[in-house]
Amino acid sequence: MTSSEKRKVITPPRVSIPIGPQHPALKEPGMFKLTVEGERIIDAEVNIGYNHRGIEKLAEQKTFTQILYLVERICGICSATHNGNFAQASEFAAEVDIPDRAKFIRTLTWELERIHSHILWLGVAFHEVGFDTAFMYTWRDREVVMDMLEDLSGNRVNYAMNTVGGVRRDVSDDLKQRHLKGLDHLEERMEYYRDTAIYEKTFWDRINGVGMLPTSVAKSTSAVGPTARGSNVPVDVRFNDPTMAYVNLRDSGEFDMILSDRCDIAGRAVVRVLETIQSIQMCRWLLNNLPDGPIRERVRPRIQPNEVLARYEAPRGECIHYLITNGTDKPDRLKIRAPTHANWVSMAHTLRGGYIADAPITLAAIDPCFSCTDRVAIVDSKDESMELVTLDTLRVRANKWYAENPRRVA
Amino acid sequence: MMQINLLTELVFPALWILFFPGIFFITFLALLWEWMDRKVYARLQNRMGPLHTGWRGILQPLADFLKLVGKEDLTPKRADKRSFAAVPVIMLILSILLCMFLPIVDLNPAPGVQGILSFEGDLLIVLFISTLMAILIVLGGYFSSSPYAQTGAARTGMLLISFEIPLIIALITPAILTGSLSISTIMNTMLGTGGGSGLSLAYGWLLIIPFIVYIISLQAELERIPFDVSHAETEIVHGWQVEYSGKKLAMIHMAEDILLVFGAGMATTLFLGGPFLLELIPLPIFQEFGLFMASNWFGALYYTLVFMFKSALVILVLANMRTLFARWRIDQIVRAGWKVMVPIALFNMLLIQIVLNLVFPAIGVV
Amino acid sequence: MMGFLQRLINKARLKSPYVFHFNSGSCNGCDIEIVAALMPRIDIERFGMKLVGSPRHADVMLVTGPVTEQIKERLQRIYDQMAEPKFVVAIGSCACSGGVFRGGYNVLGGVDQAIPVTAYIPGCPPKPSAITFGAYKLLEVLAEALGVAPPKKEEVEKIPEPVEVQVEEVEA
Amino acid sequence: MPSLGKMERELLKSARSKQATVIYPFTKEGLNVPPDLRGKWVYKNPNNCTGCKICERVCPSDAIEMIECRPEDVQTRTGFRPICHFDRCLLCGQCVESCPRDVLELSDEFEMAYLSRDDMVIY
Amino acid sequence: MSDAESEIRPAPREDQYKEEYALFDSLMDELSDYAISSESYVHKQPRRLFIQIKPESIRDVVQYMLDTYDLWQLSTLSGRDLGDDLQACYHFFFNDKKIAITFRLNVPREKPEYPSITDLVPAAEFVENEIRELYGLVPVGHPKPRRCELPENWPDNEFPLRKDWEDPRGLMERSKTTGPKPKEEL
Repeated sequence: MTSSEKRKVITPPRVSIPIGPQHPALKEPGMFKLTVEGERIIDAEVNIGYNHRGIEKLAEQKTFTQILYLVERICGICSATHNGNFAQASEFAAEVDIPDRAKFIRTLTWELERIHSHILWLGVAFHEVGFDTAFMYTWRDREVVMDMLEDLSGNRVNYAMNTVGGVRRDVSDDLKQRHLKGLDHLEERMEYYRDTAIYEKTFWDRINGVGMLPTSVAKSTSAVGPTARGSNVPVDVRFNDPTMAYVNLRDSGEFDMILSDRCDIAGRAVVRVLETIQSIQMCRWLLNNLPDGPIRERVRPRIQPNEVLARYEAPRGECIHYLITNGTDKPDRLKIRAPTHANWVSMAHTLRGGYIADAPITLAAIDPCFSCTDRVAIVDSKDESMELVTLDTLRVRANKWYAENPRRVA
Repeated sequence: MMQINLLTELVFPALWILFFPGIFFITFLALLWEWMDRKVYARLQNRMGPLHTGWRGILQPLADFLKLVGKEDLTPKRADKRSFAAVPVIMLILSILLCMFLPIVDLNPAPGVQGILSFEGDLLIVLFISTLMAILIVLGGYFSSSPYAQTGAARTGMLLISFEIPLIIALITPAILTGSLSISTIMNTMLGTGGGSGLSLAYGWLLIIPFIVYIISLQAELERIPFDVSHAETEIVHGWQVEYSGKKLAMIHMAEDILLVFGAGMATTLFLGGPFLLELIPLPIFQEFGLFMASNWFGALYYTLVFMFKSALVILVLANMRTLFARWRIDQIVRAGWKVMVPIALFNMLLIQIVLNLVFPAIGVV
Repeated sequence: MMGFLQRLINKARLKSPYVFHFNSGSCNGCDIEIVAALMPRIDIERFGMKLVGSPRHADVMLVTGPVTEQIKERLQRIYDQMAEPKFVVAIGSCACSGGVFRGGYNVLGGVDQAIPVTAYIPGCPPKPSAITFGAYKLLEVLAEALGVAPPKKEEVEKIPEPVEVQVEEVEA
Repeated sequence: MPSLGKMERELLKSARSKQATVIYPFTKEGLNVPPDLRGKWVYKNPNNCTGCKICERVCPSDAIEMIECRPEDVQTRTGFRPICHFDRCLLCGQCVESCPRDVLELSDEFEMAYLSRDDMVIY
Repeated sequence: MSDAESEIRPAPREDQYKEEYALFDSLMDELSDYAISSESYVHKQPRRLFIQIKPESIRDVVQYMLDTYDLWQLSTLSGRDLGDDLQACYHFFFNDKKIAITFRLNVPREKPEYPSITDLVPAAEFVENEIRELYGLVPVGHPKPRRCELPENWPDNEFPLRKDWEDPRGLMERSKTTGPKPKEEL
């Protein structure tokens, strides 16, 4: 060191790390390119589209009844979301008012689905940080709500409960009693998770102060769902733009939007757990106040020309179906915006500045659902773009190495 | 004369090394412990674990091992092929070698037991080899030249620098107490069996802190939850072993299981009194019993069972730890290592020195 | 001797199939049900099955979803990465034939359009127990092919009832 | 407050209590299979069938195909009868609901696994 | 769908739609330079406004709304093929007023370009890329235009969601398989 000019500032090499598209942390194909300096993430890019199935095009060739089952298969976790939301969109378009009992049963399905989805998320969050025991427990308790849904609809996942003009299955008294019992059990378990499980220190250390999403950023990136509510942004379609029995639930005055001002993953976790308990109470209220009457109204297969924007608060956030009908039994255009899609931009923000090790839990914190998103999503062009940054030749080789095909030594 | 020598100096030791407390027995224990670990893990998670393979799935680890042996062995194109293949072999050999130092049972009719390999200073060799294992893991990760494997290797390195030190300090504590660097001498001295004077119970409580430090560091050394960052499945797939398959993977799994045997065995040997149970009670009749056992053939059986029992207890604790926690981030682990474990271990050393040199002479404990 | 070893290994193969899960554009329902099969209710680990994250460690690949154009190459590459002997199970209607996505411009329609498939488990999605049943059936078929006995029922019946039920049961 | 080992009590509790596991392929107790499960497709009442093709039309995934009645089948009025390509079936139950004469049914059988797609056509 | 007129189902001016009409009237006043009032209306479904604007004025409108009303939730952007024109609909949601508002703009099919709003509303990044991919509607000035969405081998000038998109390679028939592909073709 003779002169100060010769001194070099040593910065860690910038390396581009791909996560996915096939990765154990992601149960679905999606790809995230993280640019890292040492262990810190300095940039994140989302590349999805491995799941693009062209549902919007398919929808234009099917009748309304068939689309109900098609949109149900957009996402296996929020199937009642899309199914019910499309059903209500077609009802709005046909300008029919469905019976109250149908509204209640549809809302009940939605809320049960929210319970199962949030418990699932909690389990996945535990899994992402290697807390497999709590993962097992949450999923064991999730079986209770799965059983309830199976009891109600005849299938564990794709419920096919809704039809244009009402619901397909009724709630008998027996079923109601079984559901009330199951709800009691679930509430007890969820209180345990609320009070104990998420405060296990090793878990809490991984979610506390990680993946910060300040309120202003959450607003400017239009985050939705628990992601936004965990950052103290009051976005909840159930209370802002209620449809179906949510009007009655809101008028009952017993329920209010759940917000947290923590702005980190812990905030999102707490919001989800509390929302699960709220949903359990909502289900109980719905079951206890279930009105009598028919469960469906006949709607003619051809729906008059109309355009409607149906919104519903899915477990992950706001789900939008923009339906344009043209007087035939097939829609002119169906645009679906799944909640995860609205959260990508905010998620890229939460990843920046964090550790690589936190990437899976941060990704999971928005409860990403690629299958929801990918009818509309983004795809990376070529593997070449992986070369964008790097100094360390070994690491470059390692990154490109995954592009080799085939990789077997004969 | 030559004939007898051949038998006692060649055949018996060979059998000794190959079968009874040697490779065969160690492998058996390794499979047993893995089964137990998995069963306890499953049971605490309110499920069953392996069930349809043998009695309650007891043959499951063996089935896994055999299946992996029978599978196709792939080598990634980009990997450094020879080193890539060498790592699992060296790992397996070294882990078996480590277990050779465990005093379980021996042919010597005198009181006290010795390992198959046992000499003054073997504790240092053991510490050296156990550090070498971590370095092997790092090498294995780098030789497979996959980003996940390299990240896993880097994390293993971080783990090594943060938890190797408390581990070593914890293991050195009994050596300080007894003034010996031979594993079997330490154990026998502490019990008063190996011809030494024996440590009274007044010394026993001094081992509690190092025991806890050892168990936690062992969990880190074995890369189990909450320290499983180097093969965290949701973060970096299988970490450093992601590219291994077939026989190599079988060897790696076996080496990991054998390390479990070794870890539990060291805890048993240095902190829990080794293969002795009743002799620990300082009454003349039990001392007689100890002498009787040491001079009889079924003493070997007794020693083995006691050793297995105590190791099983350690495995239970380890399995419970694995169930109880989430995985820590690497920086949190390093922080825990340097800010908590190392100070505790050092404080314990200080405490022992004070107690041995100031307190005991003052109150008259020998 | 070699024959004996081979038989032993064949038997071991049946007892410890490591599964690897690949989503080729599915709706997530099947994926969640596969994970649910690992959970306490069904606990597929009873058969020695383990969900592994790397195709190199796996024996059986569970594929869900109609194969989209984008994922096809990945699927084939991952299939090549698996070590022999390997099996592919198509789970769910979409993986069997394309299901409701037949006629989509970006869908190949069924896993068997990209890689060879050993077994099909229909259902939308199949229940976790149905997945277990499918896996068990696959094991039986393999056992027949390899000339060894499948997992037996007798082994199960020996298991005594779990002791003392002090805490309330899990099922509501 | 967050602290280490919060769940230890729960662990010991579940270790003592009954496992949640159902030993499934050998027993079905505890699976809670509801009677009106949407399971395997069945051509239940062939005598009622008129071969009107409504089920084929409503099926969202073209799983139902109308074939000409084979000699061993019950002959319908139009001479066609439905078969189900079960590899495409979504188990949604729309065909059952749309059928005017209660011909079809989704049974509660859910154990299905096939080795070839040819086996998956249900007659 | 040829006649877009028939889809317009305005709500009657009744008490039920008081808030909607209040906002609608004030907006039509304030945005009179940009909006086309003949195609803007309050929908019969509660809390829905549809406002047709001139394509080049989208940035001004959004800027005005952001400044005046603190409009921050972009719900989505949907495209539509009207035959001669392509339509882009920006769906916003007012969280304070609890009203969903849709700004629509028609762009001629020959030159489907309009200004991007991604720099004003960061949330529009993904949806604008997506509409470019599926409809060929180009938001000019998008900060991160990427080849997105469709498979890598998809040609540049084919937009699958346009009504006149024909299936040149038989892709839609391809997926209607009835049996496994023969081994040699895999």
